[in-house]
Amino acid sequence: MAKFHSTADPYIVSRVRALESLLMEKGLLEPGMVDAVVARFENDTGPMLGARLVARAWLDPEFKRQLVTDATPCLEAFGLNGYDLLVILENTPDVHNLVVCTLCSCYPWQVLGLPPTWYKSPPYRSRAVLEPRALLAEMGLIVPEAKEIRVWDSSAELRYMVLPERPAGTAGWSEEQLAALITRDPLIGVALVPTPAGAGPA
Amino acid sequence: MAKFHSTADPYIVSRVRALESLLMEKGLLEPGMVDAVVARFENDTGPMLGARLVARAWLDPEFKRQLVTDATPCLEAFGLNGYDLLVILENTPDVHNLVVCTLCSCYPWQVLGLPPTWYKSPPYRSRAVLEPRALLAEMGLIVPEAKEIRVWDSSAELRYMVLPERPAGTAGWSEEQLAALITRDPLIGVALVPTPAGAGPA
Amino acid sequence: MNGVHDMGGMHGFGPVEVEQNEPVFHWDWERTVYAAISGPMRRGIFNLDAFRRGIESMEPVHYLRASYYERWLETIISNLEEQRVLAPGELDGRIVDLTANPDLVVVTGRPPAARLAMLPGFRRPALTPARFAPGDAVLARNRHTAGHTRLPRYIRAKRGAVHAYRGCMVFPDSNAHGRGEAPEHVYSVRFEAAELWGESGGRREAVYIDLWESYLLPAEER
Amino acid sequence: MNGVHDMGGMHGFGPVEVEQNEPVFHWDWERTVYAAISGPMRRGIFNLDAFRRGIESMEPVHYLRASYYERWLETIISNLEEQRVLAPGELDGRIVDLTANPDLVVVTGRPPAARLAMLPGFRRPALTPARFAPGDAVLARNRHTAGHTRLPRYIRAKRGAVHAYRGCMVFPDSNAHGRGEAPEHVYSVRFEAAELWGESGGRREAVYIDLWESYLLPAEER
Repeated sequence: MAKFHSTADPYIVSRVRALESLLMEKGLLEPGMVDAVVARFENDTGPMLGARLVARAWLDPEFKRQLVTDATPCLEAFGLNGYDLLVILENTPDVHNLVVCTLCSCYPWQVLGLPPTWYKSPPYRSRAVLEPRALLAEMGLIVPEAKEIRVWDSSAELRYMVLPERPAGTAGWSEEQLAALITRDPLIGVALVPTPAGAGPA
Repeated sequence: MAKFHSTADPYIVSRVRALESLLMEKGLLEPGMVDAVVARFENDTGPMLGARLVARAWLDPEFKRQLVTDATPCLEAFGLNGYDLLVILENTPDVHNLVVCTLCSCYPWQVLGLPPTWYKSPPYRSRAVLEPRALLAEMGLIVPEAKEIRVWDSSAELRYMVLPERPAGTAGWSEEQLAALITRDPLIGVALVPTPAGAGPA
Repeated sequence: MNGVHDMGGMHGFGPVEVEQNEPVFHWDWERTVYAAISGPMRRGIFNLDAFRRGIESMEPVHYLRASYYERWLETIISNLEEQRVLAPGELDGRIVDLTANPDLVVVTGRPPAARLAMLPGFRRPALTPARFAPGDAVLARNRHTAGHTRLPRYIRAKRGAVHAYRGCMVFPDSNAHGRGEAPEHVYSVRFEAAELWGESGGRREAVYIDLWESYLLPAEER
Repeated sequence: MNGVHDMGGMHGFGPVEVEQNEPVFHWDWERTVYAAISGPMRRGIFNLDAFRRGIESMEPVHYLRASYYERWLETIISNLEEQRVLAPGELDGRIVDLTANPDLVVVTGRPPAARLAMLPGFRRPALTPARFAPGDAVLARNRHTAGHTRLPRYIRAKRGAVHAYRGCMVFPDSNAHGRGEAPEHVYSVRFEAAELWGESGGRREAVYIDLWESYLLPAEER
């Protein structure tokens, strides 16, 4: 894992410290700004908003129709105003969607938080477009040959989030219960939302 | 220059020493074999044979015709027997030839000796096929826009050597005199054979 | 730029390695770097496209060895130096000063005047009608610029079909080099795996990618 | 294999740096590595295509950082280990032994029996007639194998014209993987720069490259 991993290399740390002090001196970074800027990711680390959008879409057909057509009003319903670059990709029995950014690491952080390191790593970026089925199998998701895989390469400022299929065993669940079941990986397209332990058929 | 350069890294040296001793133990390397194998390159480091082929071709039209058609008999005239993979590329007033190997570093060492480091480096390998004219200009050779550049990417076992144009100021020169004027770079295609200092018009 | 950052379709990087329970940041310096872009960007010192250009311009081995936030650090520094907000040697000088005196007190300065009146967001009014419509067959241009581009190599000279119109947006190939926003229509284009990868492409697989209008030609032209 | 070794057309590696009066070898260990391939190759332990495959299989950063003869060293070791001529850990063990005892006396052993009756050279008799002739319009296949190939990315799916027939030769894509020599006809094919690089290609520039028959299709097919 070390290969693509972060480091506390003293040279890097010294450069960052020097840069920070110069930016403050030049009025480009204010005291307390680092904590303020990163607070939302550190306090709200998971794909909270994404999970809530999906949970509501599973329960409310009209919300879902709106979400996959134009997500902007749906985001406003959850307090994220004026963001018109999110595109929701609906998984179906025939289509599985997968999100990548081959050129850098674009990611829908507005709804999923900051991306995990593997999403930003050369193995994921290089292979997702060339051999998505093999890559997903390696990551634990077998997509049947009969199902189409659509890979979305985030080359512009549009951001993509997958609307996964609702798992069996969740009939009658509330929006909050459903949202708690939804983790990050299915919203990128590298996993399914799991059927709850002990659930019978839907 | 350090970027693509050789190294005496102690770890590498220790691996080579261990490999050498294991190969000797297994009968795959004999004492004295290293000196014997590299002797020809260390004692005959320049593009000796290439220079002699070119000098003779400049003086003997029939030899040149044979050289550019099928170099094998010409090589035999200089003691290299049975090598039938060399192709000679004739520069003309209309065509300039350039040799590269983008995938590794294939090189006509039978006639030019071992390749220089720059030939094996990423800058040369990457740029020769995409922007040969700019690359050659950087290396000091301006190829006029009107002249076609043919880049030969040595992807198979064929090996390529350029037959450069004979410079002005060499009328009446002997084969030995001409051969001494011919250095490695014009035979790769990254330079011209220079007009001798003090020479008048041909 | 045909750089090592343009990774779509490469082999050889090995398996995807997942860190369980990964923290948002691994080190304090990563938090600082994350926050350091916002001041310069809000003041118009560099834009997001120039930020990406700076990352792509890293020496290839450095790029591949660097962690994600190391790349951010490099491009922040190189962009600030390009824009003369950092003088040559200023950063190294400060490293020396801080090493000699770790408790060096930094006086917080007043922000510089904004350089450019940067418009918010990426959408811009369209000045020309869109050339393509959903369903149109298109051919991605075979263009190998040494500058910044968002047209990856694996898409070039391939045929696809317009899936959706995305709006008119700032053009990175221009904006990254300080040559203006030059907005263009953007389209989501679908490319079949068999078109991109030939016999190596999977069955029932396709890539969707957002491409600016000048990256595209009608499929008839070639 | 779409690896970092496949460099044709890449940007970002900087200018060509020429070392004046470069020696044939810079260090003694390079001489040893140069000579070390001949014994194993003559005994059929690995062939030139497997040798190249071993280099291409290096981790990308390692490949880019390594000097030319470091790459040779890596592929010699990995090929000898693949072929069980070196046991797992044997090389590291010898490093330890030599560190402990630099004057370790090595007994020269007897050469092993040849593994394969390797035929000399690369040319082989043709079993089928050549499919193409000089002047034929051809299309390079768009094939992205994870294995060894001598069809570089920048040529794939491009149209060219056969310049010359080169003979029937051992096929690297097979031979590199121990799947036999599977000889094929080889052709020198000319590709115009405008075909390879579109508008970025130079005028009056062309690339000639030697391609095996199965890399090519008649230009009509697509």
